[in-house]
Amino acid sequence: MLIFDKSEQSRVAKGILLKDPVVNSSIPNKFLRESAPMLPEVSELDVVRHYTCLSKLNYSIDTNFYPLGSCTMKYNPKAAHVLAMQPGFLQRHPYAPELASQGVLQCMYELERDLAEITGMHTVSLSPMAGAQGEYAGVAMIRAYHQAKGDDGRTEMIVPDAAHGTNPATATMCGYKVKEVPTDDSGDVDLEALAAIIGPQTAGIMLTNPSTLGVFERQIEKIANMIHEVGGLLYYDGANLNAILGHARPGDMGFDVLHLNLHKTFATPHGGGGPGAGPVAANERLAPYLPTPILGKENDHYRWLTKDDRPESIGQLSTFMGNVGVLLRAHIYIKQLGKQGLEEVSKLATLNAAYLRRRLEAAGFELAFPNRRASHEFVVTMKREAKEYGVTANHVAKRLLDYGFHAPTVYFPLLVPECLLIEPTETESKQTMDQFVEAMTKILEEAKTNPQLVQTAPHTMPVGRLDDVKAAREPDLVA
Amino acid sequence: MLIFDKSEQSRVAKGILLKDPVVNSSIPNKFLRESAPMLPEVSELDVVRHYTCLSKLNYSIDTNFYPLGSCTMKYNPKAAHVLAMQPGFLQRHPYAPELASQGVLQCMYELERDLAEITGMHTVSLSPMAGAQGEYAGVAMIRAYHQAKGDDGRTEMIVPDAAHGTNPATATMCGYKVKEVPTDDSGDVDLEALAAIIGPQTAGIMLTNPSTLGVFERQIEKIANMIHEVGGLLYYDGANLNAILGHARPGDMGFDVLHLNLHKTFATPHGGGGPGAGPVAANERLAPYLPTPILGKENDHYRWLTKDDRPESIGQLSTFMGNVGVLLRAHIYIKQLGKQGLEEVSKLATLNAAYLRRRLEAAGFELAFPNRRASHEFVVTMKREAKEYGVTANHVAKRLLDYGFHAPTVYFPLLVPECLLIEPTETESKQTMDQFVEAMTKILEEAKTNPQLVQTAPHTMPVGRLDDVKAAREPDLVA
Amino acid sequence: MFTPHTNTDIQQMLEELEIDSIDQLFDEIPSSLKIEGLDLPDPLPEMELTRIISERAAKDQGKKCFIGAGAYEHFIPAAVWQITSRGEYLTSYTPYQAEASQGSLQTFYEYQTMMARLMAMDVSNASQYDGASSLAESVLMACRCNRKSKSMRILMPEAIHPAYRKTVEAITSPQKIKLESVPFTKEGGQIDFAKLKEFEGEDITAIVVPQPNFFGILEEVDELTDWAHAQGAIVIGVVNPMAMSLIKPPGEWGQNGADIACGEGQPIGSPLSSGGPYFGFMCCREKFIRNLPGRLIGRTTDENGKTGFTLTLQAREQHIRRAKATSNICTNQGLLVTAATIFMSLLGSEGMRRVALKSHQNAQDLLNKLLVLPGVELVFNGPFFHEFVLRLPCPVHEVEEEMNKLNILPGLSLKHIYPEIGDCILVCVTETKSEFDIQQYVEEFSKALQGEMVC
Amino acid sequence: MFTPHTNTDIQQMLEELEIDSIDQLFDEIPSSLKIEGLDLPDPLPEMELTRIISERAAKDQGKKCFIGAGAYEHFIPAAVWQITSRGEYLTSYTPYQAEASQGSLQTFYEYQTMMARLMAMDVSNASQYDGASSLAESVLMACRCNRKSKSMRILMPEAIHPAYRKTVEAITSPQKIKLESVPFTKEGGQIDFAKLKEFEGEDITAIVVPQPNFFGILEEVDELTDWAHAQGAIVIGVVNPMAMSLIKPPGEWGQNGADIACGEGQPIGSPLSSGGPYFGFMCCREKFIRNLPGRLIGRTTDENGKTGFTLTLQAREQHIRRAKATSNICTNQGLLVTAATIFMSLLGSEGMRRVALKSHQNAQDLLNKLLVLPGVELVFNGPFFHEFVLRLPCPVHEVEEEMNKLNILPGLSLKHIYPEIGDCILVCVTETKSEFDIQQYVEEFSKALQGEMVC
Ligand SMILES: Cc1ncc(COP(=O)(O)O)c(C=O)c1O
Ligand SMILES: Cc1ncc(COP(=O)(O)O)c(C=O)c1O
Repeated sequence: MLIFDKSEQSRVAKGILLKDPVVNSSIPNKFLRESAPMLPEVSELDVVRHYTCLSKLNYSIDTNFYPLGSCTMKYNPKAAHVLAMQPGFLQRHPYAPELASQGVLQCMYELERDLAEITGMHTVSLSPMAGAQGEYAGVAMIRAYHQAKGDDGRTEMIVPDAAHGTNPATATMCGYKVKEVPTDDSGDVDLEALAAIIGPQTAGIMLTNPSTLGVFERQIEKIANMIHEVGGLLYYDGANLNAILGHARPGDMGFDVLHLNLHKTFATPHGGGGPGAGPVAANERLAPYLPTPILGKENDHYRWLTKDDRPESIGQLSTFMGNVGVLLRAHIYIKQLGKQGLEEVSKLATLNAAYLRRRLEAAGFELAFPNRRASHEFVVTMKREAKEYGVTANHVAKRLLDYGFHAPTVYFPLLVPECLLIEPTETESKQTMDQFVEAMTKILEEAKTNPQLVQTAPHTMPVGRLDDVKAAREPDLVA
Repeated sequence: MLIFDKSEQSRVAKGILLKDPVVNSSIPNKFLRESAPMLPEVSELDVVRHYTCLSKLNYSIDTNFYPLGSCTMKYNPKAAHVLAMQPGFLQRHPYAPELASQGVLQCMYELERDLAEITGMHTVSLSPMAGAQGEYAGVAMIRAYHQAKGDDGRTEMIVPDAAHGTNPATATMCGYKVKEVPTDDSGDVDLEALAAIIGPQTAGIMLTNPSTLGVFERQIEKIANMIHEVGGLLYYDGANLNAILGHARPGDMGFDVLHLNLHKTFATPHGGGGPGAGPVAANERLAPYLPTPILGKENDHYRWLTKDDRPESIGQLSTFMGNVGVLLRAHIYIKQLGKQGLEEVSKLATLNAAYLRRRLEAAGFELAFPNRRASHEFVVTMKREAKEYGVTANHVAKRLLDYGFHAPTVYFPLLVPECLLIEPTETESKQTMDQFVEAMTKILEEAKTNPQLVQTAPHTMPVGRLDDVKAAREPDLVA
Repeated sequence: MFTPHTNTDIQQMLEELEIDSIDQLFDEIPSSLKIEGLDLPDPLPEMELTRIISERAAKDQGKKCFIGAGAYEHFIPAAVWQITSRGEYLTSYTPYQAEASQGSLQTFYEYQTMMARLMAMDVSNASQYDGASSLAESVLMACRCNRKSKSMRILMPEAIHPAYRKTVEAITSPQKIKLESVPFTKEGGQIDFAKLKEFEGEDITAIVVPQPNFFGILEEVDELTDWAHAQGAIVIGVVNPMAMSLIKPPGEWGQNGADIACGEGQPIGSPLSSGGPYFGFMCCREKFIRNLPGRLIGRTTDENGKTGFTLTLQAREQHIRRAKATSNICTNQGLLVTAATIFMSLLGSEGMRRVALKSHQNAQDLLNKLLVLPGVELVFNGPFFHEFVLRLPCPVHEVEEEMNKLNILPGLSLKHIYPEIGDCILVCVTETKSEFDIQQYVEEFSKALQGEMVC
Repeated sequence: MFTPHTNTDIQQMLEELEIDSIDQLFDEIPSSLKIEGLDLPDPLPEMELTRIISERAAKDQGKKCFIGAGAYEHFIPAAVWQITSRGEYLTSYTPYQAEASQGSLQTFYEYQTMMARLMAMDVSNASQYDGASSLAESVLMACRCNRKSKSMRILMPEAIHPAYRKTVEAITSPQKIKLESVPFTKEGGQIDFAKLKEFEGEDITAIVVPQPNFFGILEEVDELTDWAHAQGAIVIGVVNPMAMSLIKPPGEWGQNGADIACGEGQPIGSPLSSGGPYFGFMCCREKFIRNLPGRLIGRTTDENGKTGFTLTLQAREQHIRRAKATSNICTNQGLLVTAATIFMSLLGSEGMRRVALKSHQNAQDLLNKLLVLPGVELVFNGPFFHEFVLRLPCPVHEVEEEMNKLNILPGLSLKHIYPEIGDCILVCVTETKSEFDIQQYVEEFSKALQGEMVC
């Protein structure tokens, strides 16, 4: 039932309603709305009950194991949420004077410095509001750099076939032609193919390392040399930083600019689809182009640097200074984990992935890259099961829901057929993973003995398999 | 699965653990514990997930209609919760100096005054921590009053057969012999029977009005006279104040002392079984005996009055000053509703009960007191269905759970066989009650056509009907 | 810190993997790239962390804020964030697995419905990042939608929020879009129609119409919309959603309504929070759906005919269409949308109308009281919503500094933002300000003025 | 304010009832009793309410608290109240309908288990109101349990929390129970064994043994327990649960352990909150179960053999046994128990031990630094947990007032509570105090002393 179905004409949440102001408005009639919008007319209890009950229909980290590859669904500390929700932070206006804002600005400044250290980069701008906007910033910086050098012939951005969809989409938004480079059989970028497409037209390359195939790009130094030699620049998609935190740094690998998904590696909650935060970090060469605002510190006074301070900046990507509430949570997370805690993250995220991969392999699942080390995630392919039993990756995903587990990412990366991209993260225990293996083993058994059971899953969710085709063909987007 | 089943030896929530203090304790060994208690050894995520998932197994006001008679399960305002959870309130030590506590003390003082106005009483003590402790305070005050007058022969407390179990239990705790007075056919106290048992041995009577039968005791003035004439006093159990708030006051009816359940009429949440608060209010005669502490106000300074200020007090019933956090929520509720809001409570609580009663009667349910007005609750008896179809009140209650409704109170009051005590409260809408009637109608139909379905309910809950006999016979209270 | 592993767990896992140490798992990383560790401070137990962060939060607390300028302090009922913070909303991912995400999906569907109704538009997406970026995406979308126009010229009023203009520039410039400035009138503070007319007959892809504009002034949206449509331009309305149950919504502008409505969702349920997270909203006419960026939730049925909700029209999006997507947006602002949905449900149309009206009247009230002070002048005479621009008889920053000392933030100085109108201040009053607050403002403002004038 | 009724609803309901006005529903109330209405202020919208209440809360905020005396400031991890405040825990009733209450029931069962283990006792109930009332109920229970004793005489140490003694008096006096005072030694601050011996051979129903006692001093629980058992008395331990993963628990006292353990649950998960809501806990040996007051949750099975939880042994309780119940308690402190269960799960035994030890060491540290100051003396030389009593070279209240000005609450003055030991102060330090806090205390204390001595 929709909230609108619970509406009764002229019902209101009386406890919230302001006293009716004496109508004495100086606004001429022609500017006014004629009839009221049909928003819900419900009581406070209606609202509380409706949305409390709705929320219970979700799987979430707080209730379920969520091995969604590339998304790093790790535990979101309650302390970070509670501390970031303090009135001092929530009530601050973005244009409050800096003198009255040193508390939050100090947090932001320290976050910038910590992220620079973590990535091996020179300067950080916190403003992008998600990974994709961070990508936009980074690629726009590459563009600005070439333009500043008068290097106008660079019209192509190279993106591996394994890349996340935001990478090519971003390159397009920045006006580049996307050149796809294939992956070789071992999961690395095909260097020959790469060599064949780079040249003076190359603006740069967008890479994730480890890649979305769950393997570390071993030739990264070579790739960096190749790109730099033809005058291109390297963009690092930081969505997978959880794999190498404290072990290796993109800055050392030769990347010139990158974004980080604070809502992944730095444990800020995903909120059912955001808010995230996608800070960008750049080496000295690209730092001048970073989007504004950026924090400066002068004699223990923190202040925002703007376009005046940073004339070469690509400009501003949000009304104010990005998703400060998200940034605060990441800052709190970094402070709580500290050096040792952060180094442990990638260690145990990697150990968990390797362990889960090994156990699933032993249970009969086919690995996409059996001869490689798993990073913090790994790819399983259901190619064989799809062919033999008609049980696809999507079927397995849906069936997992019946066992109380959120599904892994399916059909991404695109180049592996019928794939499941599985990322347990470091905050899950061996015991939880063992239970997951048990469920997967049962599902494999079911695929063999009772494929229909798997094909028609889920059977225990609030709704059965939904008709996506109908949804797209007759779009019903508004009640 | 218990949290203990998720334990792994030496697992800890590392983010919370303090650094290990250098062991340098001056406490001699013989005072120390030898082996650690087996508390859970789990991660923070384990804890969050375990208790989040557990909570989802509960019915609650935030998720379900909860027509539990005598319990007044109304909406618990989120604002009251959030405001009462502010650091200024939570962090205050009970022995913080009064000068540093005027904020909370002002709230408490205003609450005392408001409750005095609402009940028509002279003085209020906020300290009792639930209804039953309020009862204890009140009856102990009656005892103290008689003792102060040297009136030692009063050994009996009169309690109607319809009374809540806490009434007789309290009288016993206070050293009284309980005399039960029966109810007449119309639901009022049987005055002849009452006349027959009162006399110089009568310490007082404990009454709820409206009674737990959901009817207003029409003879209350006569009863008051009768009791006062023999030298007894009248105790008012305020659990049902929601029915008369702003319409009539116990103080005007002739009651000498009463308690209120703030977790009922004043909307503080029940918390799965407390905390509540059971302030006591007394007329001038009994006021001196009220438990301490009580708030005083002198030149705009609020201060706690103690036994020194109130030498005749029955003393202290809690370590500090009662459940202040609950009292705050009730204070906030009263401030938000104000005069008009509070008067509306009883009006609409009564209208809801009358409407629901009428609709259930029309649907074929038998009312216990068909010729009376319903107060804010009413009694249905399943006597007929129990006899004809073997479907008892308890069966209906369990079956309602399958329809998403919490069950009404069953088998209370004791004098009505196979009864359901139904209290919708004022915060539920006509629409919700209509849905409830629909479910009840279906269940009645089921009782006739498929009684086994009802008898073996619930069928959709996390567990089926539990074996209470086994639970009591082989008590398993500790894992 | 949040890892559950015991030494035994690690030992067992290493055995399963037949390796001796976790470090071996990193052996594909070239040794030249391995670092010794990070130069960061030691971990802090939650207790110490709490002390440090709370001290910082407390530092910035307790200001009475009369700054608006795109971020507005409105009262948010307690229920909004109590429910929004439930783990099931807070810690779930984008609802790719529809069957396990009906909570968020239905909430977003309800949001789309409320937003479309509030804007009187056909459809709404499930959010953009914030107001400025939603305008940038709207401009890009308009260029995709307006097939007849080739110019990629966008008329952009100077009285739009300057940060919006900058963001649009930064996001649209690679795509050869040209922003043409349209000045405001000196007197009214509204789009200068005479200047606008100069574009008549030219190829204009779209016009951006703010309501109210950055100065708080209401634009003549009906005339502007009809004029633009006559030119074949798409009309993009940028509006304050809190105003929309009082003020005419984009779908009702002129003869045919605006084509795209977007703006900052912050006023309806997001705390000020130093500027974010907020959410951008974006609505359009039915026919433009397939050009809309961002998530869309559709209502559909399962195999038993039961109603359910799912992400739909994903062929617009980057994870399907990649380089050809309508936008690169992926993660959006779902949680803020959840809060907004609950906020709108609680207030309803009448509740929001009262907030809007009370804000307007509070602003009018403060203005009236300030105009009595010698030398204080209202800069624009156009009708306003809840913000207005004043010229003072002394430098704005001096008054600001005096009032800041008393924890009052009197408004935003426009000196550097709109030097053309001189040293002015943009003042906002919402329903959160009591009579006392307004009186206090007047008194301290007046004192500050006198103090300055004496010097 | 929270009623959903529209006028149409009311009209329809009245029609269904065939009456004209709601007032008719009240026609059984004698008109002599009807009132005109209440003399109370008008309603406040949530926004104004929030302003007023928040101002009051802010007034009392920001004290550094070194007062203990039965209520202890410990750090509570954020997860505790985030989970406890979930609507399903917060707004459910006592779990009478077991099948719809498995969440609370299992939580309480886990609590009973943790508490029994922490106290090293066989069983625990699901809570009492608070520490003092749990002691009162323990005394009543001891009288029911000790069938051999007829005297109803209870040995009550003078060094028990004075409010506990008063509460026990108020609650047990109607039942002819006699509390016999047992003094403490002037030097050690512990129960005076010599005085205790005077009761040897007499009919004593029970003895109350606090650990630590009100002065923070650890009692010789082993000797006391064995002595009492030799007298045929029941031993009631009143202990601080936070101390129990460090300090020997009641179940391990002496040869056979205490018989009943009770106390204040506040230190494990309840905020200070001006004294409540807290929760009392109560544990006992198996054989006394049927004399235990309060709710008990039992593990059982459903018809399919599935494990479930339910209220059990209800024949002890007022709603079944009425006048013959073990107690009148009904509503208890379920929510605080939920918080305590989550708290204990998060900290675990090691976490609690570290908190206890850190508190002890902080107290020791502050004490050492204060003893250096001229004229400051430690009153008792018995071993202490995290509280100690000092005698000052000047009136306590003067030091108190000076330090209060700096938002430090230096401790509780014992002048009126224990006049026999003179003008002393009871100081508590927990793990929440940093080195800086302790240093600041010492400095301000020392300044205050000097200030006073000069006068
Ligand atoms: C590899 C990769 N790159 C980029 C992104 C885009 O990040 P965001 O969703 O924050 O825009 C994601 C997240 O989905 C990702 O997994
Ligand atoms: C009529 C009546 N009296 C007394 C009580 C006891 O109140 P409490 O549970 O707060 O102790 C109740 C509540 O259950 C009740 O319904």
